[in-house]
Amino acid sequence: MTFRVHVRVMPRAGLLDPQGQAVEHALGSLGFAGTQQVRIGRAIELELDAATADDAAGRARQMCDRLLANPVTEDYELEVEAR
Amino acid sequence: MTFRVHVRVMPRAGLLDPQGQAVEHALGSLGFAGTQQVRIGRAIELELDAATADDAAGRARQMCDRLLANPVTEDYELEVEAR
Amino acid sequence: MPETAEAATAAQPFANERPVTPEVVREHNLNELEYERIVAMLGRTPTLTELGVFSALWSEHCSYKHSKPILKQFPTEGPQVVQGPGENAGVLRLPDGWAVAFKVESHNHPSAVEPYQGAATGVGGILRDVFTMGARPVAVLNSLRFGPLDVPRNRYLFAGVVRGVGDYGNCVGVPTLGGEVGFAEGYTGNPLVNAMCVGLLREKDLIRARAEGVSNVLLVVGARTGRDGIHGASFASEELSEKSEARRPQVQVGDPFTEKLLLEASLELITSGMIVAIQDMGAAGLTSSSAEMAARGGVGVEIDTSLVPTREEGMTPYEILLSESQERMLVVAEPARVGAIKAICEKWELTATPIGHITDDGIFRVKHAGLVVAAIPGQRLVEDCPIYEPDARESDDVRRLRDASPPASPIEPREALERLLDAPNIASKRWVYEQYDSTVQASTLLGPGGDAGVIRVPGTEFGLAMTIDCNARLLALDPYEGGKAAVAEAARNIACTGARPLGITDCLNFGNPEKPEVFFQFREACRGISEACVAFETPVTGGNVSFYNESPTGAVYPTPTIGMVGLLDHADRRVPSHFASAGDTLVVLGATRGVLGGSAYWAELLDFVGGAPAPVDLSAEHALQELLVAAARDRLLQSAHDCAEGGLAVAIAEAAIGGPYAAGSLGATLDLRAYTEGLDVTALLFGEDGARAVVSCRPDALDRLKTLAARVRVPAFVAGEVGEAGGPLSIRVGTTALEWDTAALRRIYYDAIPRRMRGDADRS
Amino acid sequence: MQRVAIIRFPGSNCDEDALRAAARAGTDAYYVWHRDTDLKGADVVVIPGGFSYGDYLRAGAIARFSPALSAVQRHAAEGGPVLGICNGFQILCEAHLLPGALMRNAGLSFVSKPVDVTVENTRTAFTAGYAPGTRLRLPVAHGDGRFVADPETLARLEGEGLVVLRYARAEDANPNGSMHDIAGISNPEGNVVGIMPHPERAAEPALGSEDGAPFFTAMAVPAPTGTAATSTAGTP
Ligand SMILES: Nc1ncnc2c1ncn2[C@@H]1O[C@H](COP(=O)(O)OP(=O)(O)O)[C@@H](O)[C@H]1O
Ligand SMILES: [Mg+2]
Repeated sequence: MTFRVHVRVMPRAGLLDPQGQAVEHALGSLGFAGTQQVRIGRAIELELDAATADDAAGRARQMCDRLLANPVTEDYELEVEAR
Repeated sequence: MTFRVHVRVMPRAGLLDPQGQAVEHALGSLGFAGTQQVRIGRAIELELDAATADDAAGRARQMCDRLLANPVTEDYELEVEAR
Repeated sequence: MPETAEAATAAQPFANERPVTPEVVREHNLNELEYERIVAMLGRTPTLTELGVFSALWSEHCSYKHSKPILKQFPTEGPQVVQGPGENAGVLRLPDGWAVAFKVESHNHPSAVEPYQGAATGVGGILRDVFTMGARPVAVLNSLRFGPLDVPRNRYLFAGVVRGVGDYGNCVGVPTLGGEVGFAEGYTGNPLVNAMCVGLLREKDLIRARAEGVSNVLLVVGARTGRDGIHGASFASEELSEKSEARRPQVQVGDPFTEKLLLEASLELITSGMIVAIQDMGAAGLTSSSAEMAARGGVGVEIDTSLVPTREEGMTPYEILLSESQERMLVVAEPARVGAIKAICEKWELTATPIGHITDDGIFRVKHAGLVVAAIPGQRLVEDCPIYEPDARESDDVRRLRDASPPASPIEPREALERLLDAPNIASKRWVYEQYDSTVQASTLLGPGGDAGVIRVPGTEFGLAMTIDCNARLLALDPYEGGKAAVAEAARNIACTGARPLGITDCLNFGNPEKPEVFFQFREACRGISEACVAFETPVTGGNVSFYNESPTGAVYPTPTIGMVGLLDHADRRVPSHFASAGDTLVVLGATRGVLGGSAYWAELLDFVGGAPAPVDLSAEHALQELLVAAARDRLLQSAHDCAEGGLAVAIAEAAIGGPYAAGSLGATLDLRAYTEGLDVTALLFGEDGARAVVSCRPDALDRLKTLAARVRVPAFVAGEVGEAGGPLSIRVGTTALEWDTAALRRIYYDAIPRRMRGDADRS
Repeated sequence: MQRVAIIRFPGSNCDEDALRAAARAGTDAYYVWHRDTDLKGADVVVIPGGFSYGDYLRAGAIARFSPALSAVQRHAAEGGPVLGICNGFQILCEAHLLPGALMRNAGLSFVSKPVDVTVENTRTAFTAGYAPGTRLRLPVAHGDGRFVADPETLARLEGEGLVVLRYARAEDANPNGSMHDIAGISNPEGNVVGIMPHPERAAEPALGSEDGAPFFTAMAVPAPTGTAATSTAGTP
């Protein structure tokens, strides 16, 4: 079966996120007052074949641990969707 | 009420995504055979105050249209979560 | 081989393609005359695929249909010319068997729609133009124009373009050695993005994009073909309007990483001698590259679009032929070499795919999985586009403006200089060039921030200087004098470093040529450029015409940017632009008459663009160039900076302010009372006569400098001396003594653009 | 002559500059392609700057998996000197040969300019030619140069004197927001060094500066005890 995986890789809490800050500031001056806690990371989408959704999630987690996220600076979350 | 919004901004279908290509290739050579359709975009998280979830989504959509996503090259999706 | 002429040019519609109706013809930007010529040429109605092919090759961008006769007047010959116009880049001879390939291209319309990708792919395209000649890119430059920075959208475009230019060149690893940025109302809806590339090659390794040898194979090398930028060439050949938003072709996305691989693979293919010809797939992609290579070689081609590797399924031959996907090359080679070529490409992680071959029937033939979808006489396809010579008439408004002058309004000179240094047109462009890697390749001798960039050529004595320039305000008022002035400024910038100007490439950015006042500007500007190039012995080696730079708010200023390269016989004798040490003698070279027409003083401080620009004295310019080169050769100069926008006062102030990474400014004391007696202070300080430079020398070199100046009849006025670090700038003129704090001027000059860019950018 | 292997990845673009500087310093410098696993008897390894794999995903993230890098890892484990410059530094961090990570510059823009740095640790395989505290002016050119590490790692780097180059603090020279103004670090043994500035662009008089040359002259000197670097190691 083919699964679609959505990965969200975010800068670890506590680390400076200059991009998030810049966007927060820009949103403020565009008139979106009260927007807070803006953080910017990477969204990764991919498709893979696996027997079950759990299997797919396991494979995807391995990909994140090895390549897609940097354990020193980033956390990730993922969602699996059957296609 | 405060809502947390997750935005996923992805390169528009059909547009070249060199980053996704490179990662797909790298995953292949790391032994994750059969991974396909890798695409890489931005994940944005933010918090805002709004009366209802719909309100929050509407505001967030405006933010995307004006700043967070590039209408020429990107599509976005968003999810709203009460805090 | 087909038996008869008709059979040779028979073609069938592909799958469910739309029939060719007058409406479809119009959509393809072809007029009635052009369409009739197509039907006559084919002896039948074209297929949609063929119509697409014609529309691309007969677009202004590819056919030069409004500019060809005018461009013919350019001087293109000289002992230094190895390759003049007509190839992917021009090539000039250097010492020791070396040669320089260089070219400039516009990417205006794509950048107006998507500034980041538009600018990035502009850089990608110009790099390919240079390395397809067998040259390794050693420098890039860029010339940019935007609307004023107080408009948020202009800041958005400016920031996006600069990031795009930077990211692409930085990743490929080619240093940005210089450029220019200008701001004026007319560019608001239509920014200009011109990118120039300079490459080095051994003259013997030069390769031309000429398909030869019947049954030789055509290969596509590099990226897969997607639906990007279909009809980019014809898009570049219309005015921007609301409609173009909708008609907007799929945006081209640059992949500088693949470009770097393509660069290495191409150079390896060329030096290995394994290929016959190579051309990049630029505007109009596979269509123009294959048709133009075949026409140059006087042969036919046959390609099968179903063999082209695509990024998406179900692409039609029409789409494959017209796609402008980036980072692709078309290569011609003998069949026996295909295996070896694939191996080289594979090493660089690229694919090389045979898609067709050369034929002897002169037909440009396209098949898709065997079905012939286009068959057009190749030579005529490339060369038979109708040529137009539109009416030319100077606009009355411009004529009136030239005679006008601003209302007298006293601005104190002290304040005037400060405000000029704060004007984004004059202020330091450090905010821009710090985003560009200017030192990769470890050969940069003078980076951005001075008059011209200079690199060394490792293993040789000599260096190469380069610049790109155009003062469009002068052209708006007087295109002929302005055209001369653009070349003169470029040459002055080159000569200030001590290099001898060798030749130019140009990027002619104008409005809609079908409007008489625009065509007048174009014709006159080209006349001016030609005359200046003849006078300086700097032939035109190539360039690019970009018309239709108009938006609902009007046409851009006529902006023919001039890219120039020069040769420094001894790279170590290069001359910097900024004052070097206290006690050096200051000399003003050239004569000042104090012409304020078209000046920055009037435009920036009085908001008045008008008056007649100073006529360009080509022999005085040439003499000044000779003097600067000779003085540098004899090691007489400590610094040299040309006078351009803002006149003498700005030139002196810039030299005193110091380079971006200097510890600080140096003071200077000048007495100009005897220089131009009787001249009004404002005219003397801020007038913009050409053929001038401010130089400094060691006191003991002054006599020799004066002797050299006398020999070429350049006025050399000993004006004063360089002062201490952080000291004041004092100038005595007429009956007044003026003084500025150079540390304060330095802050103004370097903070002017960052200060404005701290404001938010907004896309809408 | 000391053999210096310059590792080339697809997308490397300071490889020639590094080779030229190393050769000029009197070494036998040559390229090793990223697919090779044989360093061909290298005494010293240089991972040059550039945009390996386009810097896609994260700078250095993909390059660290290349075959040549496994060979570099072995070389480093045996005490062989390894210098990573710019993208090379990023690769060394991604490969965990050095701690921490290099993130997007705080100013969010690519920064290309000369910066002033001080040499803080002269007990490495590449900085022995400098006097401690020497002030250098070297070009930087990067978009992802902000050094980041967790507090314990930072404390260890500082405590053990493993910071090799630091942006001159007094002048506000930090171009990227790096923690502790760190511009370069080494491993405890001193044989693996990563730096963001480009010494190869300031290594000969013709370029107007030789401030970076000692990094390369150090490569020309054979390690005294056979195995490289052990004698220059700091506190383990
Ligand atoms: N877009 C740019 N890219 C790189 N360098 C630039 C750019 N714009 C200006 N510069 C550099 O800033 C300096 C001043 O440029 P400019 O204002 O055109 O001066 P000039 O009038 O002397 O030609 C030059 O060294 C130029 O190369
Ligand atoms: Mg200029």
